[in-house]
Amino acid sequence: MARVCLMSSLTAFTGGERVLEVDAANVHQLMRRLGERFPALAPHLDDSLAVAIDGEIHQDDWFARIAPESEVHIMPRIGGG
Amino acid sequence: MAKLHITTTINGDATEFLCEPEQTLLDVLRDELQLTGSKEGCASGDCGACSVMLDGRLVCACLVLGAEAAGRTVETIEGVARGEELHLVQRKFLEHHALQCGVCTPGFIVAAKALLERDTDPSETEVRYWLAGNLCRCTGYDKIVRAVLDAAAEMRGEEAGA
Amino acid sequence: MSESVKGNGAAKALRWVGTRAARPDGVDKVTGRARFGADLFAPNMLHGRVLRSPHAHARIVSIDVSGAEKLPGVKAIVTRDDFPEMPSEWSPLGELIVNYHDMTRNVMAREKVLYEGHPVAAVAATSPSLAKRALAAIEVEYEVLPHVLDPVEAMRPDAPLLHDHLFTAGVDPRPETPSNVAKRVQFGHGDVEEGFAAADLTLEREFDTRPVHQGYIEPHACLGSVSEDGQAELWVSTQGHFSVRGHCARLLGWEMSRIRVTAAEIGGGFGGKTVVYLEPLSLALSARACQPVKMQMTREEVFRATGPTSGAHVRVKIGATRDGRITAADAELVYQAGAFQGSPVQPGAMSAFAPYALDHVRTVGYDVVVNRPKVAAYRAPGAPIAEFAVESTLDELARELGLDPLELRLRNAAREGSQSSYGPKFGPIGMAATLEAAKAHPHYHAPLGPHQGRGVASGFWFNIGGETCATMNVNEDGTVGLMTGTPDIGGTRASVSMMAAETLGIPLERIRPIIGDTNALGYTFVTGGSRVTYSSGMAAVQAAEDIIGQVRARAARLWDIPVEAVEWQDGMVAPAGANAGEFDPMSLADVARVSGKTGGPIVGEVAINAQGAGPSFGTHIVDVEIDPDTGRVSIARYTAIQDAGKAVHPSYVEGQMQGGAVQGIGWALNEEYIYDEQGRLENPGFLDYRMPVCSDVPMIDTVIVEVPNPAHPFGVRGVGETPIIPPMAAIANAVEDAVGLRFTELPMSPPRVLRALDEQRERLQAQAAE
Amino acid sequence: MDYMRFEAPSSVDAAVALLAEGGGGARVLAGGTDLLVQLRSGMVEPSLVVDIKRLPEVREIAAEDGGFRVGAAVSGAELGEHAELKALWPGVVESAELIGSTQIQGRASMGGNLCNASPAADTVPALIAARATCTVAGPRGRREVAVEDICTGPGRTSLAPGEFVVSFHLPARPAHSGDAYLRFIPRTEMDIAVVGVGVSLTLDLQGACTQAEVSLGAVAPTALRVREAAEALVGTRLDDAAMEALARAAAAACRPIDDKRGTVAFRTRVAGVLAQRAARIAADRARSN
Repeated sequence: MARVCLMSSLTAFTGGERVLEVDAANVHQLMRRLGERFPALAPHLDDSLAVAIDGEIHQDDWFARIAPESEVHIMPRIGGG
Repeated sequence: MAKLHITTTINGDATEFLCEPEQTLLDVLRDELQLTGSKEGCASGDCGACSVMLDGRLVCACLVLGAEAAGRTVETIEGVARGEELHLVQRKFLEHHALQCGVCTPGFIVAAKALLERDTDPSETEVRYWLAGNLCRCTGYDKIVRAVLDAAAEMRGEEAGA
Repeated sequence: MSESVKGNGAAKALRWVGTRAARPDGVDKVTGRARFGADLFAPNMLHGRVLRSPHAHARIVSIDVSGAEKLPGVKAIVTRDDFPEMPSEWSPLGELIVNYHDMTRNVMAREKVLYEGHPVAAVAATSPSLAKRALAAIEVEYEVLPHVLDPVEAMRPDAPLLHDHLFTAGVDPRPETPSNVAKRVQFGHGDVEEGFAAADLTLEREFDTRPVHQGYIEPHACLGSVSEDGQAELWVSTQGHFSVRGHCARLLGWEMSRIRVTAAEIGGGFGGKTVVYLEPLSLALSARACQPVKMQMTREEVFRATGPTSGAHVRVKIGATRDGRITAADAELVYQAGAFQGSPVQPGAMSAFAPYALDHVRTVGYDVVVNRPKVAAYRAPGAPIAEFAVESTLDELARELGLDPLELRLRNAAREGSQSSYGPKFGPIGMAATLEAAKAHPHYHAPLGPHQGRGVASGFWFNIGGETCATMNVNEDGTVGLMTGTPDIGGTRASVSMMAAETLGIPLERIRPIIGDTNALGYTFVTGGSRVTYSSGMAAVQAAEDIIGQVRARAARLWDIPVEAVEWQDGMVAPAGANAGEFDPMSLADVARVSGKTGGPIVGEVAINAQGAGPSFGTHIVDVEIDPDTGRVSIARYTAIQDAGKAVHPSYVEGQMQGGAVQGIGWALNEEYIYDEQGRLENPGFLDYRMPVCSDVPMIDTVIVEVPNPAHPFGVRGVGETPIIPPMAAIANAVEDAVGLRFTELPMSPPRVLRALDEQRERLQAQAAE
Repeated sequence: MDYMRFEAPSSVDAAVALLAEGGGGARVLAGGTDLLVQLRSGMVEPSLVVDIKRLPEVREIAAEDGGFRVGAAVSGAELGEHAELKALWPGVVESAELIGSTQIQGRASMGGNLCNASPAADTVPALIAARATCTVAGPRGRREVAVEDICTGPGRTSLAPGEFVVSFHLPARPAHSGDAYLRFIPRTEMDIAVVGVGVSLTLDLQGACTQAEVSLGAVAPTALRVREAAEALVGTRLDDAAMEALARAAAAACRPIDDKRGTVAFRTRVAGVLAQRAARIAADRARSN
């Protein structure tokens, strides 16, 4: 089970839960499972997010692999100038 | 409205053009003659991207009316290289990587060439003040100043050898 | 002076990567041949111009174009009626998420004008002077409304409201009334109250910054051409022509395949050319007139109507123990977004404390709309403001603790494995390495003259990867055409080609790089986020590897041996040893010559979504000199230190550091927007919007630190954005060192500095009198 | 709006005739560095532009009565290259050389700088301190006018319709005289003066100041000739007390505005500082000649 940390603005849709254990092998599965577990969260798991897996930030990468011992952070996506 | 018929010399070539009285020399170079090496960054003389030589003086083409060019000589960035041979200043800009986006580069080269034609031994401060009317937002000026100082050094070296 | 500090990177001998090779577009740019946005012409071309609002905030009662339509030579006019209404939905654009409901209104005002310079109509005519006359013949009736420019004022309940439908997102429960606060964001971990309770010393300071413009020298320009059958071509100066295509298609309601966008050479962007302004107007006008329409902004229009970055109000609170361990860090950031939501407060809040390893950290940000042009990305969007506030407060903390400011930073520096203030743990990073390099630098120990002071500050930026394509065509003679989709804004055709040459083992001159148009290769994200050398480099390397695989396969078939028995060495295929067979090695040219007979042209194609961009850290040292009687702050010496991962082309890495530092110097000392009482910009030109000129700055010394990014084949990190972050705080810290005054408001312009110096003198005299 | 007409006459009389005919819609084009910016921005929409640079008289620098006559359209760069003029009136020349960039220097002229009538014009305080006069040509012939009498307010001059400035006269001066012009700008170059100060003075053999003129720019609707500031210097050896008095008098004369370029407080304060600095430079020059 990966350890998943949500950015604070999303905790409003998880009843305040910020750190979760989720069984997912990639980002796509992770997002689906989170949406199933917290239906209110589902509409917010959108293009505006990025996922950091063990420190490496992935944007728009549904099939990025998540290992059982991975630490995953859900955060805003980043752009630049 | 009747356009003005102007006869002038640009980069050594006798040139004729028609222009509206309001058109600047920069408008004429770019829009009528398609000499687009001179750039419009501000149209107010504050950025130097349209630097050209008018009767041997460095000016902003945006602050000269096209009609004023009658009977005068204009040199633009397009006339700086001789055939295949780049001017020393152009070569030094490349060697020192003194450009990033490159839009200010033609103005800097025309201005730096004008400096070195007057003075082949300028100090860093003199180079910086001479070029203060040429804005560059990419490079922080460091490599531009180095390129000009190096061009001056090479010029002096050539003179010593001649 | 420039130097380089090696990290722990593998010391594999490289032939091209790490050299200062000539750039392929160099000669075109020193001869004036390069074609930028305004340098394009088309047969039968019209000239477009935009009519703009003279008011900061007004309802548009009516627009009458009939007078203009009657003028001879006027071929097309468009207004709000020519653009479809758009739903309020979100789409990514850089780090800013775009709402087309807002974007269509920014491109052409609908119900209201929301800032001075807001477009209300556009015309196309047979000459620029006719187009100008046509604008004067358009009659617009406005009902002027009260306006608000300052973000803190705009947050008040009685402030003039810009949008009736804007309800603050990110607060629970959702507000019942609309406001100018578009969004609240929060980041951090731990418990800051617990952290502050453990502090021996806590400092709280407030900071104000003004909007500053990217200041690219080339104004926005494009040329749109729509034929009678609806096929559209657009040539444009942009950081991302694929984004331009996407936005134009959406705003015009056209299918993407109708629009082919070609990126012209781009005369600077710094984030400001990631959005559309003229492009949809030129296409709409051209579709009307069935003639090409060229549009270019004046410098005044650039200032009045294109996006600067936010002005902001920031509160920072930091607690520390006596030995300089930060126990808690807290910040509240209010950023103005301009007329439509989407300030960079989110990345600002995420990056504020990112250089440090903290147990208890919290940042809260507010995105606030005001009657100014909509902000656009500007070099590390959001971070310079937030980190200016934090790095200034840290300097005071060091002073109070009696610690060297670099030492305080070293004691708290984020390192590999530290949890970042925005969430994830860092991989290998160079924050501490830049601090050590600063400490060891002679500049840090050089004596100071009278009225001089020295300051340091650090900076962090994320860097990004993203969708990226590359195509590599091996020509019949073995030379290579390399096509990428990221407009080259500062020499990346050189750095990307160098990585390709390195991988292929062929001379750099044998590769000719171009930027492909939107039909020539797959979707490629913008040049921005310091991503091009990283992502297009990664794609080019993979395309080269693809070619190597194909060449080995061709050789294997020619030699009739298994492909595993063919090796690639120094740009040649060769049998993998005596057992593989006796064949003369073949060069890429040898294989290319017979490519038609061995299966057809050799083409390497890569389409990736580049992941693993490594964050970049920098530390700057600056000496200032202050004229005590005029308040003028001069930069006496400057050194920029940064982790580049691997400097593919060190000259262009230095150039990014130098250019970023000087933009930061401008931000610190003189650049600001000045508005009059009616909300009209008073300094829309380079005369009074004071960017640094050549004589304002010294040489910018650089030190490149290289802590390789493991995710990139050559260890590359982005370098373009980080260097604009440290200068403002470094200069404020240096001013404090010189004269004992802390400036929390930017710019530190002479009137502001002189007033503070005079007040200080009065205080000292009063004390002496007592 | 009507289309603009462009003329480049070759005699002063022809220029006067054109300007008289053009009336209020006519503009003189000297260096063009202000006029073209105003044209482009739509600030002015003249019906006629008269380029005076084809008139030989306005392009020459000639010795006259121990001083110099300088054509109104002589560019800043040409002034800077004239060694004798620079030796006699270094402050005036440096005021012209401070206008804009090298590129602007190739065009901008004292005539244009004066007649544009900006309160912040750099050459005007230096010319006033130099007691310079100018020759004005017009439908009723020529007249010689003190430079300080030309500008009457921002953008306004005392020139009658059809009149234009042909040349300036910089007078001869006694030994041990010197002048200087200093201005404050936020950057090192490319800005409009926030404060400008011209000082001209003469010392006797003992180093006492026998004559002085002080003029301030950018602190009032027109450049000011500040007699009280000059009086603070005359009869002194330019000691600290005199310098303090100079700064006080300069500050007291200021009637500036708050605008995008500076505040009232800043301008007033810096006027005193720059007056002292300019006076010191002028005195150093006076001592060395």
